[in-house]
This record gives sequence, structure tokens and C-alpha cells, in this order.
Amino acid sequence: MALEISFSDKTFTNTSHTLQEFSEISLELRRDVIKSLYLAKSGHSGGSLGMADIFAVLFFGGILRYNPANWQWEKRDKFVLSAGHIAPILYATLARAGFFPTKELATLRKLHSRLQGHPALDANLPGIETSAGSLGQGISIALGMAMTHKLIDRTDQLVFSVTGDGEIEEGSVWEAAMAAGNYNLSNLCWIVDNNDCQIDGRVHQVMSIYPIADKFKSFNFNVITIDGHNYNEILSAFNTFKENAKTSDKPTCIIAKTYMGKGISFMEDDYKWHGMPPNEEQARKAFNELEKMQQQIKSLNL
Amino acid sequence: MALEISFSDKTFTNTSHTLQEFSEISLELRRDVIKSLYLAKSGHSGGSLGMADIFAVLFFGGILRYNPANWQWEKRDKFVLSAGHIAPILYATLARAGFFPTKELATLRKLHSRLQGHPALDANLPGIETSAGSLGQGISIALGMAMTHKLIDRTDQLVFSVTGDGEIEEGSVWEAAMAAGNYNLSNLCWIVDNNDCQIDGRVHQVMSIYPIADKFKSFNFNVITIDGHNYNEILSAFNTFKENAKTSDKPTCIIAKTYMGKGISFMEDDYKWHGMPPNEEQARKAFNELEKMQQQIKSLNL
Amino acid sequence: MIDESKIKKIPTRMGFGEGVVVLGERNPNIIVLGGDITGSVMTSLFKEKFPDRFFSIGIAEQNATTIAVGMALSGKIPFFSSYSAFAAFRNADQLRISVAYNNANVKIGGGHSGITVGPDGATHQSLEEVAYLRTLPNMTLIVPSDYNETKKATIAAGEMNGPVFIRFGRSAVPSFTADNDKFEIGKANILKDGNDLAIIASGLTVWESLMAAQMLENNLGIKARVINLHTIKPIDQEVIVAAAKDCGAIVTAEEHQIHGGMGSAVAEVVVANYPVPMKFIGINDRFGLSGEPDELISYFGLDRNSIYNAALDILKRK
Amino acid sequence: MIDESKIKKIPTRMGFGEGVVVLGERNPNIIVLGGDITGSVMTSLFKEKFPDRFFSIGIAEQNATTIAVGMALSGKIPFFSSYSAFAAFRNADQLRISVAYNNANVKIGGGHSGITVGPDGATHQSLEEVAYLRTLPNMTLIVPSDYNETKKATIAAGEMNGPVFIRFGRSAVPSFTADNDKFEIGKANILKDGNDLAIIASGLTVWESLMAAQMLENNLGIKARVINLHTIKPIDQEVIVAAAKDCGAIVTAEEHQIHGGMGSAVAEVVVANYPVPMKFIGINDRFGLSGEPDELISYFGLDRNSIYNAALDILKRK
Ligand SMILES: Cc1ncc(C[n+]2csc(CCOP(=O)(O)OP(=O)(O)O)c2C)c(N)n1
Ligand SMILES: Cc1ncc(C[n+]2csc(CCOP(=O)(O)OP(=O)(O)O)c2C)c(N)n1
Ligand SMILES: [Mg+2]
Ligand SMILES: [Mg+2]
Repeated sequence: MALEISFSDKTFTNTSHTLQEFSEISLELRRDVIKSLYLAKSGHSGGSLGMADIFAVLFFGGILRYNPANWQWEKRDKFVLSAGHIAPILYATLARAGFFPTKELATLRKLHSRLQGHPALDANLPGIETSAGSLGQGISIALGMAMTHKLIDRTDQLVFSVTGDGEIEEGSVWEAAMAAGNYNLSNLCWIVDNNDCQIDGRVHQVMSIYPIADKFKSFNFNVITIDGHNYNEILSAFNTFKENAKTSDKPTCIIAKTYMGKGISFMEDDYKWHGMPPNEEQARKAFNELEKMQQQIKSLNL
Repeated sequence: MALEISFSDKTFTNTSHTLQEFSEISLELRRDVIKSLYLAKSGHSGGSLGMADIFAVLFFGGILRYNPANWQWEKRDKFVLSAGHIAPILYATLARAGFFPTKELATLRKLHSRLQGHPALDANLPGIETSAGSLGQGISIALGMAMTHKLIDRTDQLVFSVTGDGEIEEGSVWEAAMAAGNYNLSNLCWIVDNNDCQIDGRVHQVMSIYPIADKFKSFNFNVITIDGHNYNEILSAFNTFKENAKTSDKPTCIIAKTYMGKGISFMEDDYKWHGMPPNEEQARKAFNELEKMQQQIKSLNL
Repeated sequence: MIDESKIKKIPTRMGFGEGVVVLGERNPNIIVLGGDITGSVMTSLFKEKFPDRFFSIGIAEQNATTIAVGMALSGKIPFFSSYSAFAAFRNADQLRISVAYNNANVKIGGGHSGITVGPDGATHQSLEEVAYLRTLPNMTLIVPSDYNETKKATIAAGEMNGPVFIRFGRSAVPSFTADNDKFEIGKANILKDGNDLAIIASGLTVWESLMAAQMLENNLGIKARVINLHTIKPIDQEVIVAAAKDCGAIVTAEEHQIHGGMGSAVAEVVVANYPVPMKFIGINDRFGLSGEPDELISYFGLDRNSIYNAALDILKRK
Repeated sequence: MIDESKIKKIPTRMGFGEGVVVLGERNPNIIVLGGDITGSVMTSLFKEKFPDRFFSIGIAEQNATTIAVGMALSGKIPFFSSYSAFAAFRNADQLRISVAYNNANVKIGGGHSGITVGPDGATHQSLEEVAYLRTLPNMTLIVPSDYNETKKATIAAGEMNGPVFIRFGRSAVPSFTADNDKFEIGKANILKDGNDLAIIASGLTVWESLMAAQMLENNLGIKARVINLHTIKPIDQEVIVAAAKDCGAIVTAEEHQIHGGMGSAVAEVVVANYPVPMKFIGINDRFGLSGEPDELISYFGLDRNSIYNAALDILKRK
């Protein structure tokens, strides 16, 4: 029987706080990622799945302040995806937050879709703050936003940005780090997706970025290292950042230890899944695994 | 009476070791810098004067291995000026080391001179390893040379490179730092001219690079901080690097605290001298100061 | 007849610096980002006047360009300026993706462009930006010819929406346009009428072209139409096609590589509409040299004599 | 008559990867630098075969380019390859000053170029490199049309002295040139004779041009000369001028912006020597879109039908 893909209408609100809620949301996001990539027949599974837990907390745990009904709301916090290739997790998250109809997730990477292969401002998808795709640029854009809010308009808006760990091999990223420290941008939260994977292999083998924490400290950041799949640690890191935003004179870097492909056994921690979509068989297996996990969560009654 | 400029024929050998010798050499280099910039009517006095002591030790203290009679000698160590704007001190040093006639220093920045405003490979001046002028590029070129010598040809050739402290605001410089650490390039000696001056002002005000040592340590360097006008400290730093080249698996960064315009009272530590030549009156004053210092050195009998 | 001895010389960068100040006075959203050469490109004027709206980014052209995008996407109108060599190339990827593809309201000033930056030599003598920038969708590219025009161009750039790159120079050049001369982005100015040939120029060669045209008329009675193509993108097709039709031969003159430069943009319009013989005055596929601006202008053949001779050449091919 | 059904499709990047291996076998000085996409641009083949001569630099195009210069100045022949968008622009300043101005023996492979990289979308669809690279003095720029030619171009690049940029694609394209077809850098190949008009193409549009020419001949008896201008710099003036003289009208076709691209380079030669009407097939001043390569080729009008129609148009202007 052919694999049929459909997207439920379900959306989530920005008010979750239990582990059960986060688990269910991130399961839904992972399912969306698998579905949309399976339909697209190309795209980046690994990083998208690996960041599902962090996106769940950031968008649905009351951290990021946004308004899907009026997404250009002037006082919103900003989320800038610097690692543009993990667009599928951003699209899934925005859809599940109500920015646009979930069924549009089926159009990923297709001609004239608003869900371009990499986020595209000119495609007019609600929730997209900037185009991305060339690594390292988004974090500087986030910086420009953080400077505008803190130093020019003097609002309390926060700016969150995600870079990959391979991405921080780009020199421009360290220009951004230097300026963020220089300008005391405590309203900037820089999340490094530290899965130690990039296209050609392990990050520590392709070009070592380690020690990461020491680097960011020497660029005058507050550094928090967390397990990027542990909801408590994620929540607490974001809350520390929010505290920092008020009291500290340093930007915050959250180094999130994650696994590429997290949640799907045969993708986990394998850099080959950086830029591959699941085929039909793999998609079926993935859905089965996610279904099992859903049952577990329910039965555990977290 | 008009100020008449001439260049003596005097050259120095690579065998100095007393403070007196270094003092005399660096005085001569400073005089050359003033003369050539005065004649050129444009160019970078501050950084050139500030690096005279380090150039004196590097080229005349038996550190850098070179052969002016056969400058393309295959086994030579390499010196790459990344901060291309301080070309005048490099030109003076090369001339005084016998790479080309000292009188050519009078042609700096003139049409068809081999002494272009920034070092130019296509001008065919002996001793010039690469063109420079866009900040941050030279250090990566030095890296490519260090990789060639250590990892491909497996020779014991050393590579020295000078960057400014403003220059390390460029992101590409941190790409170079990351790769140097990653490839254990212990044969690379990176000298940071830490005069805390750049064109627009103090480095810590224009865009703070501090703490420098922590940054390089977090990029896996051996770091040595010295007074860049103290011959003992300079010599000992270079000797430590030479030791490191054999025994360590890390590249070396020498952070040299220097003063822009060092040696000429009215230029010292003033960023306005970054890119200015002396006019006639200033050149006269400079020569007088240098002359006095020469007498002092002689009388002190260091 | 223009009396050259009456023409003052002022650097175009002064027009840029003053233009940004005028904008700052008119609009509180104007922001300036410094790249450690604010004195050279004269945004130091803005910095003195509006210190709260000036941010020093240091020597980090990539970051400055992309910070500007973040500010533009937050409603500001940021100007970033550096030497043209570094404001067009060190940040080329950022210009393409974050500025142009986002269609962000970012303004870039490329100063110290061309060989007339002089003794600094080839690395600083940017001669390739026009080729790159005019290929970027959404980008507006202006190469004004004198102080007045640079000021007007800067103000117009700050008052339109979308990315703009303004290329200007370091040395003092004849200030020959009048305060009340019209300047409109995308509309070339015809400075002198004539139907024997057309000379299309941008930047400092506009003045040299005028002088060459005057020589042609005085010496030989040849009437050249002189066109100031200050906006290279979007290009003024109408004026170019009319020149081709009316004059039947075109000389272009620019302080830039011939390959891909303004002349090349004109050639695209010409062959697509009304093919006529053309001759290109510019840098012929080589890097620059240290020297004084005037020396270099004549050594590289960008002066009025070269334009004059090119005009005579092209008339033979008509 | 070419029977299209007999033509195999192979990606040009395969030719690049294999070419670098051939060079590696011939010359121990060949070095490869990786930019975290070695599988995509197929230098992974070299890496497997010569691990000692392969160095991973990570995602740091500026550094990789300048490391290559340091190696070249020390006697090596380094190849660095990344997606064309990042191998031409993220390192544009390095290409200009350290590679081109030094005239360093560095070879750059720009892979996944053009809209045919497909669903990744506009940021990855580089359509502007030719404009920039052809303006750089000392640079050789090659845009080969199929697998075989890319392999030959790569080998020729490694065996000549000086900087070379080779632009190639991701998708499988018709492999129509033969093993023993001549390939010489700087010498265009005439693939089909004809005097009614000339179609000048580079990259994957060469095949589409051949097919268009075949349609023109079969349907209407129009004989088009088809020229494969694989080397865009240095450009083959002789072949272009002859085409202008013999045919009196030229269509150019390229997977690149029209502004500043190969067609623009041809226009420069045409107006300077023998003006004739031209029509440009290419991307008309806009960014790309996600989609399948074939969809995009026809959506953006780079296919044989567009070339065919352009030919009919231009014949009316002859
Ligand atoms: C400037 C630039 N260079 C190269 C690429 C190609 N590229 C896309 S993703 C990627 C690897 C990124 O690694 P990482 O940031 O660790 O992301 P992950 O693989 O973990 O998702 C590369 C090299 C790019 N998009 N931009
Ligand atoms: C990429 C690049 N951006 C800008 C410049 C212009 N520039 C030349 S020197 C300089 C300041 C350098 O400061 P520093 O490295 O501290 O040298 P110092 O002034 O101490 O000699 C600048 C901004 C340049 N040459 N290259
Ligand atoms: Mg990663
Ligand atoms: Mg300094």
C-alpha cells in the first residue's frame, strides 16, 4: 500500500510547561519533518530532527514572544535561523504555532511554494524574519536586530538565533561574536547546535571548533552548556538567558549537545543524514518509531 | 636649507645578539622609514615605527633563516607581512639585509617603483613573499606555507607572520587561527602587533579584541605576551617559538605590546599616525630625536 | 564653453559624508555603521553630529553588512561604508544573499574606488565592483561624477527603499554640476548635445569626457553627445538607445575594468536594441599601480586625450 | 542529426572529481582542499585515493582560498572547491587580491552552480559568478558543457600555470562531447556550422542550443552556427568576430544572469569589432526558486524552445 501523507490541523499554544506536553509537541514536529522531507524528496533530515526539542521549548514553552495572528507585531521577539538548511523544523514549528496552514508543509521545496528549500523572505511565509542559506550570515543579522532593539529603540525585545556547530567554522561568525560582546548585547541568545556532525563527517575531524565554551567566553559571552534533548535543561537555560538579558552585560551562548537525527534510531548521530530525506521505507520505519514513542509517553504519564 | 635625504649603503648581517647592535639596527630602520615616507608624501608611519624592534631581532638576530644573495632559496624560512600597510618597515629591513639596494627606498609609492604602497608580488622586489593590503589575508597565506612545509614537504622551515591588532577584528583571521590549531602547526609564529591603535582610534574603543591571549588559547595556540620594544623579551619569545616548533603540537602566538610611532616622541601612541607621513618639519624633528638616541646608545655602551 | 580654470575641485567622498548628514537630519531612522575608515569615507561627519546613531563595527566588513541587514529588517536605514575594494568584495556573499536577496533597505558606500586612490597601490584600487554589483538582482548602483552629484545620489539613496551601492573616490575632482541640476536615480543626464557620436561616462571620466567633447568641437567641429550615466543599475535604456540611433557610434569611459563594467552594460543594451560600433575607455584587464592620481589617469589612458582619440577612432568605424 | 535518446546523462561534477584524480596521478604537487562538501563536488574521489594530499579546511571559504595561495606560492598546485555561490563570493576579496593579483597557481572549482541545483533554492543557485570572475585580471574562467568536457577542462586547468575557476553543475546533463573532441582553454568549439545566425552558449545550454539548432534546421531550414564558448576568460575573439561577420546575428544562452554574464562578454567583443543584433538567453535580473532542475530550466526559459524562439526573433532584426 502506498504511503499516504496528511497533516493534521492541530496547533499548539505557547503555554506548555510539562515534560509530557513538550514530548508530544516535539513528536508532532518530528513527524512533520519526516512527512515534508519525504514528500520533498530532498532536504535536511538530521539537523531538523536534532533541533526539535529546542524548538518545542522555545516556541511553545512561553520563551519566545510572538503573535501568529499578527506576526509582524512590532514588539515581538525575533527568531533568526542562521543554519538555514534546517528550515523543515522551522516550517513545522511555525505551522504548529499557527503562522500558516499545516497542510502547506506538503509543499516544501516545490516550485512556487512559500516553503523554499532555505527560508526565503521573498516567498512571504509568515514567521520568516530573513532569508538564509549561506552559513554564518543569520547570526550577524540577529546581531543587527539585537542592536536595534537594545541600543537604538531601547525596547526589551529578545533575539534568538540558531547556528550549527559546523557553521561556526565560518570566520564571519566570530566577527559577530566579537561585536556582540563589544556591545554588551545581553538581549541576544545564540544557540549552537552542537551535534558534532557536518556534511563531511564529525566536526572535530572536519575542522575542530573545540573547546567551544572557552572560545565564547574569550569573546565575552555567558556560556551555558546543556543536553539539547532534556526539556528541563533547555527551559532552565532559556530562563537564565532571560534573567541575563535584564541583569548581565553579556550576550548568552547556549551550547546544546544534540544528536543529529534524534528520535529516529537509524538516523541518530549519523552525519550521513545531514542532507538526506527518508525514502518510503525509511519514512514508514520513522513513523512507526514515533508512534511507539507516543504510546510510551502516554503510558508513562510524565 | 632644504632637507636632503640620502640612504647609506650600510647593511647588517643576521648575527646580532647584543642590545647595542639591535638598538643601532632599529635606529637605522626607523630612519629609513622616516626618510622613505617623507619622500613618498603618503604612507603609514605609526605601525612601521612600532614594529622596528621586532623586525630588527627577527631579521638580524639569527631568527629568520634567509639568503639575500639567493633569496628564493628553497629552504628559507618565510616571513609574510599580513598587515600590508606597514610595508615601509619591511622594505627598510629587506634593504638593510641586502635584498636590494638601499637607495631604492627613495622610490616608495612612486609610479613603477618596486616598492609599491603595499607589498606587490608583481613588482618583483626580492624578499616579498606575497602581495598584501587587504587585512587578514596574509595570515592565511602563511598558514598555507606552514602546512606545505610541515605536512606536505616535511621540512623544518618556519613561517612568521605579522598581523595588526585591528586586523584581528577580521573574521577570516579566526578561520586561520582555527585551522592552525587544528593542524598542529607548531612551525607557525603569529605576531600580533598590539599597539591598541587602528585608524578610527583605540582598538578597545573601535571594536574590542580583548582578552587577546584567552582567544588564542581557546583556538589552541601557545601564547607569549611580551613588551615589543624589549630586545630580550623579543629574542626569548622567538627562541621559545623555535623550541615549540620542535616539541609542541601547537602554533605560537606572540602578543607584542607595542607603541604606534615608537621612537619619535610626537608620534608615540597616537593613532593619528596610523596612515600619515611626516612633513619636512616633522621629519627634521624625527631625525634629531633619532640622532640623539644614537649618541645615547653609543655613550651608554650597552 | 566651460572655463576649466573656474571649476573648483572637491572630493566626491565629501558629498557622501555630507549627504548622510542631511539624511540624518531629515530622518531619525538613518543609522551609520563604521568600518574603521570613517574619516576616509567621511561618515565621521555623521558620527560627530549623531553619536547615538553611529556604531563602530571595526574591521569586519562581512559583519557590518549583515548587521545592517538586521537593522534594516527592523525598520532602520543603515549606511555602511568602507573602501570600495572591501565594501564590495570582502562582503560579497553577504551583499548577494542577505542584502540583495532580502531586498533589504541597506545602503553601502564604496569609497576610495578606482586607480585615483593613488599611492596605496593595486590592492586598494578597486576596478571590479561595477561588474559584480550590476549583476545582483534588486541592487541599485550609482557612480556619481562629482561632489554635488554624490551628495544628491546619497540623499536619493537614503530616501528610496531597497539596497543601494554608491561608488565614489578619494581625490579632489572638478565640481562641475550645479546645485539645481536634476538628479534622478535611473535617469541619465545629457550634458552636451550632438549627433556625431555619443560619449557615455560615469564617475570622474564624465568631466574628462566633457573636456574631450569640447576639444572635438573646437578643433574639428565634431559634435559629441555627452551622457552622464550616473546610475548603472537600473540602466537608462532609453537614453542609450536614442544615442545609438541618433549618433551611430558610442565611446564609453569609466575608471573601472572594461570587462563587465559600465561600458559592458551599455553594450548589452546596444546590441539588444540598435547595434552600433563602440569603443571602451577603461582599464584593460590589469591591476593598478602606485602613483599620483593624475599620473595614473594618464598612464592608464582615462584622460581627455584618450577619449578624444577614441572618438576619432570610432568615427572611422561609423 | 543527433539522436537524443542515445545520449547518456552524467553530472559535470563527476568530470571535475575524476579530472582532479587524473591530475593527482600525474603530478605529486596536486593538493586538494575540502570545504565540507567534498562529496557534492566529488573531490571525495581524490581524498580516498590520495589522503595525504587532501586537507579538510571546514566551512571557511576565505581561509581555504588563501591557504591555497600559500601552498601555490610554495610550489604546490592546490584545488579548492565548494558550491559556486560560496567559492566565488564568500571569498571574493581573497580571489581578487591573493589569488588573481598574486597570479597564484590556484584552481577553484565552483560546483552546484546555477538554477539546476534545484530544490535548495535561490541562495544556492549562483547566477552571478561569471560577471565577477571575468572582470578579474589573470583569471581564467571555464564553464564546460558536459561531463567529458569538464574532465578535460579540469585536467587542462591543473596543467596550466595561473589561477583558474571552473564552474560546473549538480544535475546529470547530456554527455554529448566525445572523448577525442579537442579541448583547448581559450579556443571555442564550433559544434555545428551555419550562416543564418550564431548561437553561442556555455554550460548546460550548449546542449539545448544544439537541439534548438536542429529544430530550426528541421522545421524551417534555418542553419544556425552553434558555438561552445567553454572558456569565458580569456575569450575567443576570433570565433566571435567571425560569427558576427558570417551570420549577422547572435543569440547567447547561459545558466547565469544576463547582466554581466557570458553574453555580455560576447557583446563587448561584438560592438568593438563588428556590431550585429544580439539576443540574450539567461536569467533576467532575478533570483532563483526551489524546484526540479527541468522545471526550472523551462520556467526560466533556458530550454531549447526559448533558444529556438530567440533565434526566430533575431532573424527579424537582421
Ligand atoms: C557559506 C556556506 N558554505 C557552505 C555551505 C554548504 N553547507 C550547508 S550545511 C553545511 C554543513 C553545516 O554543518 P552544521 O552547521 O554543523 O549543521 P548540521 O550538519 O549539524 O545540520 C554546509 C557545508 C553553506 N550553506 N554556506
Ligand atoms: C579588509 C580591509 N579592510 C579595511 C582596510 C583599511 N585599513 C588599512 S589599515 C587599517 C587599520 C589596521 O589596524 P591595525 O591592524 O591595528 O594596524 P595599525 O593601525 O596598528 O598599524 C584599516 C582599517 C584594509 N586594508 N583591509
Ligand atoms: Mg552540526
Ligand atoms: Mg594596531
